[in-house]
Order: sequence, then C-alpha cells, then structure tokens
Amino acid sequence: MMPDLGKYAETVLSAYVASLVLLAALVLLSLWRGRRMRVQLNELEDRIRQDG
Amino acid sequence: MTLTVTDLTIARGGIPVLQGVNLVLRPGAALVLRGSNGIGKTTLLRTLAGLQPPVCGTIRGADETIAYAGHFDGIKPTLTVSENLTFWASVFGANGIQPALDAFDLQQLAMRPAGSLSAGQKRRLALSRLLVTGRPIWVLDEPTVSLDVAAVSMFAAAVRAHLAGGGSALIATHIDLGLSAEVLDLGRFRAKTRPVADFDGDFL
Amino acid sequence: MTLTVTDLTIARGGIPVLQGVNLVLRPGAALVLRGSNGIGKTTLLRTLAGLQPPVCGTIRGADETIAYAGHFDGIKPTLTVSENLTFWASVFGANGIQPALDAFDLQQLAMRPAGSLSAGQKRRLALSRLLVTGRPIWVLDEPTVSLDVAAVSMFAAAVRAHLAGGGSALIATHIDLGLSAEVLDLGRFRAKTRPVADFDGDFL
Amino acid sequence: MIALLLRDLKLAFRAGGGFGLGLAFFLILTVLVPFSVGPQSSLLSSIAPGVLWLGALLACLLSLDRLLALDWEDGSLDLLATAPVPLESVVTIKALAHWLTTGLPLVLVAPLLGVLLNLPVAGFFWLVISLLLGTPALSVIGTFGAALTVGLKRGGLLLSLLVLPLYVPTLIFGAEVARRGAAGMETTTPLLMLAGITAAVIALLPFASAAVLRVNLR
Amino acid sequence: MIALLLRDLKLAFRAGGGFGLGLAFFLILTVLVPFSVGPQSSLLSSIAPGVLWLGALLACLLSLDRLLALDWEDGSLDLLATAPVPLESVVTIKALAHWLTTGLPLVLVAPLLGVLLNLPVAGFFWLVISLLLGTPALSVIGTFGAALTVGLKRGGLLLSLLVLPLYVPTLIFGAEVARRGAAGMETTTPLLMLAGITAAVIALLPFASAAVLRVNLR
Amino acid sequence: MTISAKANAIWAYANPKKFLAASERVLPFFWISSGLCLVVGLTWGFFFTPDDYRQGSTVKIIYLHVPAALLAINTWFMMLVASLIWLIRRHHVSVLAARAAAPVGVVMTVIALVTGAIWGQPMWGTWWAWDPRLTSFLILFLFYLGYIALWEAIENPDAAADLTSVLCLVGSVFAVLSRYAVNFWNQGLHQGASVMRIEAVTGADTQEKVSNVFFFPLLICIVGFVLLFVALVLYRTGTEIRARRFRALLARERAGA
Ligand code: HEM
Ligand SMILES: Nc1ncnc2c1ncn2[C@@H]1O[C@H](COP(=O)(O)OP(=O)(O)OP(=O)(O)O)[C@@H](O)[C@H]1O
Ligand SMILES: Nc1ncnc2c1ncn2[C@@H]1O[C@H](COP(=O)(O)OP(=O)(O)OP(=O)(O)O)[C@@H](O)[C@H]1O
Ligand SMILES: [Mg+2]
Ligand SMILES: [Mg+2]
Repeated sequence: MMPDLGKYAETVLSAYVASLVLLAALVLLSLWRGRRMRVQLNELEDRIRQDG
Repeated sequence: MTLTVTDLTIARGGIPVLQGVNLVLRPGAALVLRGSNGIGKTTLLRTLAGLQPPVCGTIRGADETIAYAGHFDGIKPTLTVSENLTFWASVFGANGIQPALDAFDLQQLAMRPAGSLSAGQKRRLALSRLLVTGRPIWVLDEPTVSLDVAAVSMFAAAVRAHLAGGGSALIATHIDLGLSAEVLDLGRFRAKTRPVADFDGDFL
Repeated sequence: MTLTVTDLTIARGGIPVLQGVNLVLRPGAALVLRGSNGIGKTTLLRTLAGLQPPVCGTIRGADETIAYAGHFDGIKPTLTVSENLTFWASVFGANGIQPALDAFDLQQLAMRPAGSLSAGQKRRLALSRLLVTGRPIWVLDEPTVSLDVAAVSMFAAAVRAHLAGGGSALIATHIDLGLSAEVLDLGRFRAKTRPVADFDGDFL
Repeated sequence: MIALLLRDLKLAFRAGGGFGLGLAFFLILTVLVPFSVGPQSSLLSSIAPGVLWLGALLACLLSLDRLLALDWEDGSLDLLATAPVPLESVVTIKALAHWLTTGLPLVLVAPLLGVLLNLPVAGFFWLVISLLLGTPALSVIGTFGAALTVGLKRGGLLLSLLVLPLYVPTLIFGAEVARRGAAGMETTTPLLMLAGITAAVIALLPFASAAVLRVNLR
Repeated sequence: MIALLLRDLKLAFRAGGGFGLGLAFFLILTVLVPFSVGPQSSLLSSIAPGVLWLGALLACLLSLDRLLALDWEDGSLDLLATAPVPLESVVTIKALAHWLTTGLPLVLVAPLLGVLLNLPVAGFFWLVISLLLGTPALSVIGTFGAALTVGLKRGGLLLSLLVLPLYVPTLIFGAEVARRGAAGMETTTPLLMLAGITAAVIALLPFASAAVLRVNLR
Repeated sequence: MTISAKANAIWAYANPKKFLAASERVLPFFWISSGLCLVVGLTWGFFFTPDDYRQGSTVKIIYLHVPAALLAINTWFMMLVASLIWLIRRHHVSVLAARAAAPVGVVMTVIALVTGAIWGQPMWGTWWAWDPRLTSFLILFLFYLGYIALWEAIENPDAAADLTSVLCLVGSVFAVLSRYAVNFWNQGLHQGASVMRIEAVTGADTQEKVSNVFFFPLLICIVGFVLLFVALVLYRTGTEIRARRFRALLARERAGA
C-alpha cells in the first residue's frame, strides 16, 4: 500500500511525521488544558455555592 | 474647587473593593479616611487622582486640581533635595521652592543628594512637594509614615495653612495627625460579593 | 543571650552619626529606641545586625542571634505569602510557618501572590518572618509603618510572647506601640563634630 | 517639558558617567568581535558596517530597560501622570533624552571603531549618516517597548524580545546604507526608506507609547 | 541552600517564562546578524561559530543585571546576609541557578541556530562541547560582576563594562574551540584551557563575590 | 431582520456565556469535518498523486507546507482584527480569541518552517537560506513569541489585553515593513504565491489535467487546516474564558475572605 517514495523517502516521511506530531501535540494540549480548566472551574463554583 | 464623589465603585486586580462611595470635599475642609489594612484606601485615592478608572460612579472637580502623594516618594537619589523640588516646581509651573523648604525645615538638607537622606527626611521632602504643585486638593496616602513628632507637627501646620488658603485635603491614615477633621470610615463601603450564578460579561 | 554594646561609634557615608552608645539588652526585655529623623536609628540597627562595621566600640552577643527587619520588606511579589514564609523558614531551619501565619492573621492571604497585598498586609508578612527565624534577639526598624490598629496590637502581642519566651527586642519607632518597655533616646549620643584642624586619617 | 529633559540628562550624567557606559559597551562589543570570529582583516572589513550597526543597536537596547522603569519604581511616573503635561510629550521627551545620551554619542564614536574593524574608507561617511538617521527611530521604538514592560520586574529580556523584531526594518535599511556605502554602491533608496521609517515612527509611535503607559499606571 | 536554589528557579519561572527569554534573545540576535552583515551564506558560515559564542555570551550577560539586584532592592539580601548561611554559598547557588536557567538552555538550543547560520557540519559537536564547558564560567564571573554593581541604579551598562573584559579569555578559548572544530582542526589545546578557566573560576571567584557583596551591603 | 439588528445579534455572542453555549453547539461539526478533510486530503495527496518529474516524491510535502504557511499568516491577521475589536468595542471574548489563536499560529509557523527546511535540503541543497519569504516567516515567529510572552508576563488580565492588543497593532505595521525591508535586502529562491497555478510551482508540464492532480487534494487539505483552525480557536477561546472566570472567582474568594 505504501507508495514508492524513491530516494526522497526520508525527506517526505520526516516532513509528514514532524507536522503530524506538531499538530497532534497542539490538539492534545488544547484538549487537556480545556478539560482541566473545566473541572477546576466546576469545583470552584461548587465550593463557592456551598459556602453561600 | 469642590470634589464631589457619587456612587463610586472601585476595583483592584479586577475585583471590586469599595462600592457606593459618596463624599464631598469643600474648599477649606479636610477629610480623614480610615479603614483596616487592605480595605481599599490606596485604591480609592489613586482613582480620585485619575491614575485608574473607576468601575462606575462619577467624580467631579478632580480635573487638574489634585496633588497626589502616595506610598512611594518619587525622589531621585542622585539629585539634591533642592534639585528634586525645583524639578517638580517647574513641571507644575510654580515659581519658588523656598516656602516648601521652609515649611518642612529642609533648608539644612537642601544641597544633600536625596539618596543620602534618612527615611523620615525623604518623607519630608516628598511632602514638601505638595507646596510647589499649587494644586488646591491634596490627596495623601499615609503621609506621616516614618516621621518623628516634630515633623508630624510641621505637616499638620502645612495642612492647616493650606486649608486656611482655601485648599482642601483628603488623607488616608492609621494614626492621629493632630488635625481637627471629619473622619470617614471606609468599612461601610466594603463591596458586596455577587452570587456565583451571575456569570456576566465581567466573568464574575 | 544578652546583647551588650559598649562605647559604640557608628558612621554613615563616612560621617559619624552616633558616638559612645552603650546599651544592654537582657533576655525577656524590650528596648525602644527613639530619636528625631536622621539621628541614626537605622544606622545603629544595621550595625548591630552585622550589616555594617562599627567605627569603634564593641558589640557582644550579636553573633547569629539577631533577626533584623528593616525599612524594606524582602518580599518577592511573584511568590505567594506562604511560599515567601516557607523559604525563610527553611533558610533559618525552622520547621513550620503555621505559628507565624496565625500570629499575624495571614491564614486567609496565604495563597495570594505577595505582590497583590496592600501596604499593611505586606508589612504583616514581613513581621511574621521574625517568628520563623527562631532567633532570640529581634532588631526592628519602624515595624508598625502602615499597620492599622488591629495589626499593631497583633504585633504587640507577638513581641510580648517573644519576650515571655526568653527573647528580647530592640525597636526603633516614632509612635506608641502599646508595649511596656524601657525607652532609650538616641539624642544624647549624637556625634560631636570634630574641630576642622583635627585632620587625621579619616579626612575629618 | 524642558525641565523634564534637563532632569533626565542630569540623571544620566550623575548615574556614573551617563552616556559613557553606552559607548563603553559599543567599544567592548567591537573589540570582542575579532576575538570571536578570528582576526583575518579581509573578513573583518567585510562585516565591519554590519557589526557596527548591530553594536549600536544593542547598546541602545541595553540602556532601554531603565528608561521608564526607574521613574515607575519610585513613583515619579504616577506624579508625572497627574501633572499638567500630556503623557505623549513625556514619552517623547524621554525618547529624546535617551537619544541624546545614547544614540548621539554612538554616532560620534562609530568612525573610531570603524578603524578597529578595517572599515573601507568610503564607508565612514555613510556609516555616520545612516546611524544619524537611524538611531532616533531606535530610541522612539525602544521607548514604546519600555512603556509596554514598565512595571515588570525582570522586564529586561522581555523588552529585548518585544523590541528587537520592531528594530528589524531600521536595521536592514541602516546596515544596507552603510554596507553599500562601504562598497561604493548607490545608497539613495535605502537611505530614503530609513529616513521615512524614522519620520513615521517619530510622528506616530509616541501616541501608542502614551496609551500603553496609561494602561500600565492603572 | 536547596531552598534558595528552588526559590531562585521558581522566581525565574514565574517571571514570565523564565529561561525562555534568554533563549529568545539568543535567537533574535542570530537572526539579526545576517540582516546586518548581509545574506551571503559563505560569509555567514565562516563567522557562525564566533557569532554563536558571542550571542550566548550576550544572552548570559543580559540576564545578569537582575541576578542580585532584585534581592538587594527589596531587602532580601540584607536578610540573607544575616541568615545562618555563608554568603559564599549564597553567591554560588545564585550562579548555579543562573546557569540552569540561562546557560544550559543556550547550550541546548545552539545547534538549531547553527543551522540558520550555515555552520559546517563538523562544527556542531564542538560548538556544543565548548559552550557546555564555557557557560558555567560565564555565570560565575557574571555573578561576581553583579555583586560588584549591586545597589547601583542603572547598573546594567556598568555591569556589562565590568564583566565583558573578564569574559575575554573564556570567549577566546571557547570560540577558538568552536572555530577549529568547524574547520576540522585540532581542538585539544584550547579545550584544555577552557576547562581550566572554568574550573579555576568556579573554585575561587565565589570568595571574591561574597567579599564584594559584604562591602556593598554596608 | 434589519441589518443593525443582525449586527447586534452577532455582538451578542461577545458575551462569554452565550459564546460558550454557542461554541459548544457548533464545535462537534468543526472537529469532525476538519478531521474528515484532513484524512481525505492527506491520504489522497500522499498515496494517490504521482511524483513530480523534477521534485520527485518531495512534492507531497506541499499538502502540509502550503496550508500551514497560509494559516500562519492569516492567524496573525485574525488576531489583529480581534485585537481591534477589543480596543474599540471592549468585548472580552474577542481579545481572548486572539490570545487563544496565538499558539495555533505559532505551531502553524513552525510547521511551515520545518517542512520548508526539510524540503529545502533536497531542492536547494541547504536546510536554511536567507530567502525573503523564509526570513519574514522567522520574523513572524518572533512576533508571535513576543505577543505570547507579554500575555504571560502581565498579572492584570485587562491590562494584559490592552497591552497585547496595542502590541499586535504596532507589530502588524512593523511586520509589513519588515517584509518589504527583507525583500529589498535579498532577492530569494522561493517561488512566488501561486496556489492557483500549481503547474508553475512544480515545474511540471502545463496541462490543466496534471496540475489538477495536485490541486484538488491540496485544496481539501487547505480546507481541512482552516476547519481545524476554527475548531481549535473556538475550543481554546472557551478554555480562556473559563480560565479568566476561574481566576476572577478565586481572586474574589480570597479578597472576600
Ligand atoms: C523554511 C522554509 C520555508 C518557509 C518559511 C516557506 C514559506 C512558505 C509560504 C509562506 C508559502 C505560502 C505561499 C503563498 O501561497 O502565499 C509557501 C508556499 C510554498 N512553498 Fe515554501 N517555504 C519554505 C521552504 C520551501 C521549500 C524548501 C520549498 C521547495 C523547494 C518550498 C516550496 C513551496 C511551494 C511549492 C509553495 C506553494 C506555492 C505557493 O503557493 O507559493 N518552500 N512557502
Ligand atoms: N494587584 C492586585 N491584585 C489583586 N488584589 C489586589 C492587588 N493589589 C491590591 N489588592 C487588594 O486590594 C485591596 C485594596 O488594597 P489597597 O492597597 O487599596 O488597601 P489599603 O486600604 O491602601 O491598605 P493599607 O492600609 O494596607 O495600605 C487589598 O485587599 C489588596 O489585597
Ligand atoms: N549614604 C549616606 N551618605 C551620607 N549621609 C547619610 C547617608 N545615608 C544616611 N545619611 C545620614 O545619616 C544620618 C542617619 O541616618 P539614619 O537612616 O540612620 O536615620 P534614622 O534615625 O533611621 O532616621 P529616620 O527616623 O528618618 O528613619 C541621617 O542624618 C542621614 O541624612
Ligand atoms: Mg495603602
Ligand atoms: Mg530609619
């Protein structure tokens, strides 16, 4: 299934790997921080509501 | 110049600290602000001096009429005492520093670099600057910090002279200044916290 | 630890300011230093704390026994209140900051970055550090600057507890602290100016 | 206004030599270059205009961090903001004082350092001209950066990060003038661009600086 | 001691990105060099080792001025001097913290910047080695300079003036290692000298720094 | 609906709460469609397009390089618009959107730089050349860094919003200036903007059919990147809003105590 990349295989593959890793890191970090913020905010809101 | 403050709300770091402050300061009058540490005295005075915008409410009569003296002295250590004063005099367009030097007994120190003054001497220099501004409303944040008894009475005399000349003064302090002035306790303006559910444009 | 000062002469900027200072501070005692602005209180206290050498005279019992708190607070604005205290506790080898937080009612502020405290709150933090040093002799330069009445009495209580525990305190101040302590007026130690003809190694 | 300028100049002189220090930095940097890239004089002479421009730029940059910070720390800026002078003229005066104490001396001493680096004879004139036209822009842009970071302790490096990208066009055209001049080529286009940048920056940036400063004083 | 190190690291991180800013300065400097000397890649590649060493040195230098100054300004240094820790170890720890937050990141990022300046392939290894050996000396010497100038407002430029001459030997041997390495030549002698300087400086200079600091605290 | 009412309806989403609710509703669509486009576009490009006769298989890098480069520039442009809206109309959400977009812009810039550098090695024989296009990207990267560092450095959120917005404004002017300066300084190796004439890029023969071979997958990749950008910015803006509220509540709780 893998296309024949000829003598430039390393070049093309490293470009794809680097870009996809960067994109994935961006998305995952965004999601992780978003989740954490959501949880923290909910905890804080609950705590404040309980205190009155 | 009458300073009129109506329904003022002020915030520090995005959190309202005082709410619904009303006060009127007429020429010839002094008003002493009291309140525990962290109630918002400094914040209120900085707002009146125009250094930060109020959250809501109005301030009238504060335009180019206020001389502010805060926690920091604004003194350049490498300039002499008289150079420091002369600079502020020319910024404010006053014509002489002699009365200021006399009022705070700085004559002897006039040629000393300000950096070599003791804490109290520096404070006297900072206060003497009020006299060269020529501004009618003095807004003072704990003016007598580090001052000895003699210097406190010099300060009281300077304030009285200023009031007698039709000026007015708003002073935040924790100790007694020996002035007969109205006292306003800021405790009753402490901002109320809003309920959490109320998630509006201010994020609060 | 008794602090004994004999015939001390101290100078500031090369000029002697106090001469022939004698004082004894026994465990359990407090001594209040008074004197007009610029007499040399700060200079004396810094000398005792070992930050500058005396011109002549001897200081005994000051080695690693003194906790000094000066005009500046030594507070890092980006660290929280408890991080600030914990740091000093570990430098001095103390084991807990809880008593210090309690003594100055800093519990509520413990997680705030110190930079966002008001002037009086910062001062309370600076004073609470004395408790984590574990040192027997407190040397304090105008400790109650910016403090409100409640905080001043916290401070007085802390000093009394320290004295009751066998510590001692040397305090320079212009205002009344509500402590029953001996008072030493530095006015009588003011250095005499030498005659001009007397041009010795000090160029004076 | 004049009073503020005079005070700033006086402060610069009192603070241990005033403009001497900017010059010294420039000098030392120029001396370090042969140490680091090696002493071949042909190499040095080909990089000389660029090195001198870069050195002048860095000397400017390094003196920025105290341009407003000192006045902020000791409360002078609070007082100036409540004084009857517009903040726009305060920042302009500050930039002018900075140029007089830093930029101008650099311009005057640059030819001397050119000798150290074997700058071709034709280059001296253009080096001075380009610095004379370019350094005011450096001061004004730097004041903007200083206004942005005033109030931040340890703002020095952040200041560099913010200001250096803004210095790029000035540096490119300035160094281009000096380089072309040294090589005996036509310099009119980059010179005009340099002058244009300086003029525009002086006319517009003080408003941004004052706005930013107001925000920081809150 | 550990507490002091941890506090300094924490402060460096809190102050807006910590070591990020030193790196940014290094990066920007490297970018500005081609703008000022021109884009020919053969020229750039011949000056690359020197420029990278100089850049790292300046990035170190710029972060020095707050190394002790902040602690002095707010009175922390007074308190540390009266605390039960020798001032010698205080300055050593400060130098270590400075190296960890400034020197080490510079070493790690230098190869990337080498790419920008067309550094010859053989040069990368020696560049990293020489920086790794040399930057600790830069931090220790810098701490000495910071101790000398602590307490002077606007001390930044004076500091540069004092410290840069002291940096000269380190720079000469460090850049020499990198340059010879890039040219494929023998590097043993300068490398040994560099290591010797670093070792000696770490062993001896803290005593001088502490002595100087004591004088400044008076 | 009148035009002004429509405009007001848009501004209503500048309220953080409304924004959160609305973005929550549309986000799944953006995530899914961007994922689809990227998978389809990249698969098509990587597996089912022929090699270029001169560049060989390296031409496949174009499917990452060009979309990333486009977004790198346009993210800054979006930040500029958002900053202006904040400065003029003081809508918090818009400035938080600018803040949220900046790291996305940085990553896009880095992807463009890295893929470009990797591509440059076989094509130009060097990882890096001081070509104007490349150089101005490096400068753009520095502007992003400065913008983010300023946000991080300032405590007070409103002050930080004002300062970064002014920086974005002034920075944009200088970025454009730098672009011209760099062009003047060095004429380069990089090909001109020619997304629409891909045959000129590849140097392949100029028949429409051949160019379309590269063009359609590229177009799908660009659409995918843009959708991903929108999704990321919407999501991250929500995070920034929550972070802002979190800090405000925490500060209020401490102040009230
Ligand atoms: C690190 C280096 C590079 C950077 C920062 C960079 C930047 C850019 C940018 C900004 C674009 C967008 C053009 C537009 O549509 O306006 C672009 C497009 C393009 N680049 Fe690069 N590039 C780099 C290296 C390379 C290399 C080495 C090659 C191949 C030899 C290359 C080939 C292309 C092609 C074919 C396009 C699409 C054609 C076009 O729309 O102009 N790039 N690049
Ligand atoms: N940057 C900040 N961020 C958040 N809160 C702050 C900030 N600065 C000050 N505060 C808080 O705002 C409140 C008001 O501070 P302010 O300095 O006005 O008090 P004050 O009345 O002058 O007190 P003091 O008598 O101690 O000087 C305090 O509770 C303080 O902790
Ligand atoms: N660097 C200096 N050079 C010369 N004289 C100085 C220097 N610093 C302080 N002085 C002088 O030394 C004297 C003692 O100063 P010191 O700070 O000890 O006074 P103090 O008693 O603490 O006063 P205060 O109550 O105002 O704090 C003062 O007269 C001061 O003017
Ligand atoms: Mg206050
Ligand atoms: Mg004193």
